[in-house]
Amino acid sequence: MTNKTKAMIWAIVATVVFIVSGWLMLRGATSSVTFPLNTLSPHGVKADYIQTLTYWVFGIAAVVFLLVEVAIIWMVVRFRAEDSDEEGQNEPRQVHGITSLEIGWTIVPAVILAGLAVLNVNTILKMEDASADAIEVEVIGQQWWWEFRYDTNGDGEVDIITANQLVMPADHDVNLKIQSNDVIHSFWIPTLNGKKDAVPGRTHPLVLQSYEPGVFEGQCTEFCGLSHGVMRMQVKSLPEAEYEDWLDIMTTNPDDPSDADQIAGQELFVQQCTGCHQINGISPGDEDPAYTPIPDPDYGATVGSALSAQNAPNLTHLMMRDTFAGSLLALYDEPASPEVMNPGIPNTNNLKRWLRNPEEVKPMDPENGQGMPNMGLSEEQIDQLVAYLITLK
Amino acid sequence: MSSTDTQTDDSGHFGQSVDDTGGALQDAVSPVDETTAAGAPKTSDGGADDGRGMGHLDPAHEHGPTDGQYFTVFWILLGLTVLEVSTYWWPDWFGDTDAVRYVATTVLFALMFIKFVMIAGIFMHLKFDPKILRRVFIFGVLFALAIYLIALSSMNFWTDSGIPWFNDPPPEIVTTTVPEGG
Amino acid sequence: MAEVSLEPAQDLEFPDDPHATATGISNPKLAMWVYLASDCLLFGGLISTYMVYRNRPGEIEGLAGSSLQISELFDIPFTSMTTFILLMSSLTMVLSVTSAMRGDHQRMRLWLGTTALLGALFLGGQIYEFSVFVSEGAGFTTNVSTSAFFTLTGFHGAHVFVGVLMLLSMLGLSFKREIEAEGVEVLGLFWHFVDIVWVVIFTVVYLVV
Amino acid sequence: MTVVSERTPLALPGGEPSAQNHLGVFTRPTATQGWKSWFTTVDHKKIGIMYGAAALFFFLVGGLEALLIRTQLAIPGSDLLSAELYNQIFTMHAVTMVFLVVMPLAAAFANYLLPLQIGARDVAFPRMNALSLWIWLLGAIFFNSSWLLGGGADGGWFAYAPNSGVAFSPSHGMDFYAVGLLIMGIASTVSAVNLTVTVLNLRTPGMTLMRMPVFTWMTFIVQVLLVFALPVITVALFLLMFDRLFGATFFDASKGGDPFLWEHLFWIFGHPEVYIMILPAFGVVSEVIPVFSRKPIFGYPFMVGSGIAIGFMGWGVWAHHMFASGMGEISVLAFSLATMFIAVPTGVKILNWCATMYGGRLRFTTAMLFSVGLVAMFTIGGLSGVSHAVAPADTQQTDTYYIVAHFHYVLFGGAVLGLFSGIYFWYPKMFGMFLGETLGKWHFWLMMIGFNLTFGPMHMLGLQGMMRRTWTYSDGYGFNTWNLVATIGAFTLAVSVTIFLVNIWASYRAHKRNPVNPGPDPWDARSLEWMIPSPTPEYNFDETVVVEEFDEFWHRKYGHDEDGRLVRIAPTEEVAQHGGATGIHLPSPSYWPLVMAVGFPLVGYGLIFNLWWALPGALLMLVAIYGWVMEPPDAPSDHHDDLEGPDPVDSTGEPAELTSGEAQASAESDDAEEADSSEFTTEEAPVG
Repeated sequence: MTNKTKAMIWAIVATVVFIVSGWLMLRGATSSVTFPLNTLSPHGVKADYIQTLTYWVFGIAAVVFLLVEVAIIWMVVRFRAEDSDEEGQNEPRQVHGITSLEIGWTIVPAVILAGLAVLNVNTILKMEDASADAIEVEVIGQQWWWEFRYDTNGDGEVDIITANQLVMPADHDVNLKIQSNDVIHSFWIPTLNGKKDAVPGRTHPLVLQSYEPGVFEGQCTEFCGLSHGVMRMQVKSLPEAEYEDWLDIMTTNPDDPSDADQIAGQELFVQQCTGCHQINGISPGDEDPAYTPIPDPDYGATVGSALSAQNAPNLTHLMMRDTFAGSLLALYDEPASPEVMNPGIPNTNNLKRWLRNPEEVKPMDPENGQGMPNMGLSEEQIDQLVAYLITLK
Repeated sequence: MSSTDTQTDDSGHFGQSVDDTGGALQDAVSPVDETTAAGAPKTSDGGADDGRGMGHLDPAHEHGPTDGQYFTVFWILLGLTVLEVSTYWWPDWFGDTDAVRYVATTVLFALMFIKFVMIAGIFMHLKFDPKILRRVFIFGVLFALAIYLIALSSMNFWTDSGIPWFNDPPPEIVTTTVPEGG
Repeated sequence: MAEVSLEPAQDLEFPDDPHATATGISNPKLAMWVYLASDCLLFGGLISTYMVYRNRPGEIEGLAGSSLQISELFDIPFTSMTTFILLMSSLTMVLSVTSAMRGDHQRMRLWLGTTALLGALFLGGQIYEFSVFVSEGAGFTTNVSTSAFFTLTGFHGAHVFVGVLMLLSMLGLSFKREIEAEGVEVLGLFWHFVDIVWVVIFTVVYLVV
Repeated sequence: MTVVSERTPLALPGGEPSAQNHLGVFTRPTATQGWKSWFTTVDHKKIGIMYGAAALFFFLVGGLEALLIRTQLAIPGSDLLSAELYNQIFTMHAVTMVFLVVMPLAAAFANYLLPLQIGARDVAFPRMNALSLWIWLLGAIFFNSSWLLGGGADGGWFAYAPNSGVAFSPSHGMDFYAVGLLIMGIASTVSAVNLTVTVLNLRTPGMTLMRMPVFTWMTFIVQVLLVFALPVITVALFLLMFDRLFGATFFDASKGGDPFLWEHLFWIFGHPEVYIMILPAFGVVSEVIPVFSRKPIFGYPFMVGSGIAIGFMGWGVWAHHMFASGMGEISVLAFSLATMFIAVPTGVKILNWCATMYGGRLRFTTAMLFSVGLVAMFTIGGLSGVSHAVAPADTQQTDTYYIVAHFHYVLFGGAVLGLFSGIYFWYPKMFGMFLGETLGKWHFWLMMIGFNLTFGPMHMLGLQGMMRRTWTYSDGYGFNTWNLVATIGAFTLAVSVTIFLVNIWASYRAHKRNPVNPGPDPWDARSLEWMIPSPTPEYNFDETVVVEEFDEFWHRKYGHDEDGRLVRIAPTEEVAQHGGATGIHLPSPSYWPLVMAVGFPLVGYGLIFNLWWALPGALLMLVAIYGWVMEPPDAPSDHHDDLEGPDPVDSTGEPAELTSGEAQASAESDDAEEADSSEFTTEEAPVG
């Protein structure tokens, strides 16, 4: 069998193998159930823009890949020197260059890229604009968790401060004002939009929009130190009506602690936790703590928190969220679902495990002002605290 | 003794190469390349080859500027510097308006450029040395200028360096009305 | 038959023998110019850092640290004096190069010494100016504007200091043994470059408001 | 400037003849053999070999770090490495592989081959060449000593600003990063200036710029990139060092510092840096493929032009690393378009290599296998690069494992495969023995399998959202299978590298048993370094080769018949030089490069720990500089007109016999007064 036919067979086999394996890999890759952080399963209009652009680029790249790789495989087999022929036998023709051909394969890729550039440019321009009635949410990253601040009545004052879970109405544009309190982080919800860095000292816009209600996972993607890998966030997109209910609940006081454990838990919280964590209306050393609906935006600074970012999660409506500790641990035994509040039973042992020794769950460096120190609480204190924390709805 | 100064800017203009072959089968040694009588093979490289075997170098060197000329250049430079320094007092003399400030800045940059060229050209002999030195230095200067201007503009240095800061109100979003159906 | 030429391909011991080089320029001279081109990038970076930071403390409220901008403290008459000195040192440098070319040893040493003196004077002026700034509360770590200024002028000062060292070494060596006229010229290139950078710094940092 | 050509040093004041009383404090060392000679050598070949050996050692160190990373990520939630240790290991892996493996390996080939390929005897400044080697090596050791002194750098290889500051990474790791890279930056700048001048000035007669081999062109472009890129990172590193060690606030946002300044300064250097790493490998492949296809490189002007285009456009694209960083829309637009079009020259290169192979008679030696491997793998890397040149797609892909896959396909699949191809190709020329072909093929195929197993799946991991630089991942994200596959691939790579080491050892042993000299031209190659015996004699060329056209050596061996087919016109033995020239005067070794280089790490330790350490360092450097300046030009014992017959340049200053043909007009320029001791002489009798 001559080199020519062998080469043809190799080329065909290679093409088939490449196409089949590529299709197999992509086929299972677009479900966002098995891959919560999937970039190939858009659930929002912005992610759709990116998807169309990406598929165009992948398509052209796949074609070029096939052409070049199969050509290489074909040539390698076709022009292999026979071991038999001596020097001087069928020596190759000394071709120095065919200028027209070379100019050709300079122009053709340039033209293809120019075509892509048109699609690229108008996608870029489409990414930034938002509808006039978009809701503004301040997203503030700090070492190893995300904070969200809402100004519901547009009076310039922050009305809601929550963490780990951004709640927004479905099918409605949300303008995020992304900032950072310490190092550079990056806010990324793969199924809704690309990522945007949170840079200290700057405010960056990002527009999120989801077609229907759902819970969408996200992850910090700019290296930010020890717990970069577990600095996660979720976006819970609710139907319009339920979103309004959520806003009302978040701007009213949680109900006061009733039984003995809860009250003891509250006292313990006032003594130990208010140095960093804020519960609206409670300040360190309060005799009879009373809730107020409006949070203090600079709480960390006012109480001189030991954190380098001077900001710890606001726990006023802790149990309205589905996760805590940078969305690492679940607050309920039911998975997060697009409900105003998770219907499941609170998952107390996660809370207990965290309170027992936070550094064992998440690598942190409290001595350097990064992350939650081990408060050295006894089991009984932990139970009281957890009993109190569960009431914060 | 001028050499055949076929300038091929060695930083990219590759059109004219010695064995530029059109047809597929034309062999390597193209007819273009013959050795000129002057002993130095006619080269088409960066034109910097005139010194090659040309005997001693830079015939232009004999008549570098004389000491007297250097003094005059120095006095010019001194005059320009005095003029530059005077711009500090322009706001007091001509009124502290923006117009005066813009004129002063443009004059300053113009004088800076002139002094730069004069020192580089005359004091540093760039005018009299082979062209490759001029090309190397100018390439470096323009390179630095271009890169840092791009970097500064992408750090929105020109618009207003009032970067939205901690407690500045965040910049308003360019809101285009998305059609309802969108 | 292998083409043979007695022409030494490279005169390695005296590589700066130009007629042996392909571009007709001696190695040290070409090397100095390539170095100067790369130094443009270094000073370009430092100048851009200064321009980004120079009036940031005053412009942006709510910043920790003092809101003093270095440009408030400039004493233009004094700095223009040091600029004249550096300009004069450029002239004396050129004169020493031409006298070196003529082989006139005496004047070369005279001008080399004057250039070194003027360089040292410039440095003295800078150090005095810095001490005035520090006394007025604009230290290196005060804020972003002052540290950017001190880094930029500090780097330039370091280049001047190395230049003065080289001038003095060239002066010393000229007593002990022959120095190449070429060596003086390459040193002159470095010195003029340092002067050019000061021309740019003086305008951009001090004068442009 | 009249004097230069006569090169008469200035007469002493008294007007007496200029006696050559050099001030040499010490006499120069003379040893050119034995282990001591390696520390004082200024021979570009020894320096190249040392660069190569050190780079391969650090390749093992970097490879070990890579294995640790992959073992930690083999299974979800593993606690083999703590987060802190993992951050240090992945940063050190990146910096080691970039600055301590790929750049020095390219420097090894550049130092060894550049002078040979342009027909020179050595680089323009031999002692400066040794200095850059020693500064780099001591800088590398200094940087790695951070492991023993409080932990390695932990800010990632691009150490974004506030996180690399002293507030957020208080350990000394980042200080070693800043000072270490400064020291290595000085070494690279010094060698870049040196090699740029060498290429421009020391080309053999007739070797115009457009007749230089493609490897020399690519290395020349790399040196120009280095000359302009390193000062930018020097500024950035100084700012970082001032921030960390001297309390400045350049990047402290609360005091007005701007993290974007670091990002811009770093990436202005960062992107040309990645072209600095890939172009030498492109050069090697452009040398290897023509030789084993027995065809000239296809479209030499286009190959050189595309190299220059890559080098030049590389400066306009740096902010594609910052698409998601939040700089304005216009910058994103501009840099995205510029980045897209940098794929064109790379595409030209790939297609030209394919066209070179087309119609050739391909011999698949290991070197050729590695080169074809580069062409195949780099295509994948280039295409995955284009896929995130478009900014919106990049906002999904940046900082995920898709980017890790991309740059490993271009760096490992590109630079490392190319440089391995170079090692197998030039090994006979450097060491006078072949590397085993069978073991070589095992090494190649295992490396290809391991490479694709490791980095192929990372494309899928990245698209499924696995972020970069995370010390672990949780279950339920769908990352488990592909991470396990990648770890298996990593260990296959480790096996292939072991086979490479075994190959070196085995071929050394085999050579010792029956030494077979590969001769000047084992592969029937095309460029000048194959005209001289191997291992290359110290003085490189017996007599200067005058070059008439591109691929001079090939055209002296082969002509071609009317329809362009190859026809042998002269046997290699006759064309090649046979060595044995004597009395060619070479620059003598010198202590001072090593002495000066030792000062750098001392100053480094002083800056980081206690400033007093910097004093001996600075003193050492000062003493070395003055020792260097006042060093006599050559070794004392080597007074030149000793053994061989009459000095070719007789007393009247006229050369004994004008050369035929090339009237080099050397008579005129060589009217130096009587040959003083340091006059360069070529002793060989003119060949009739």
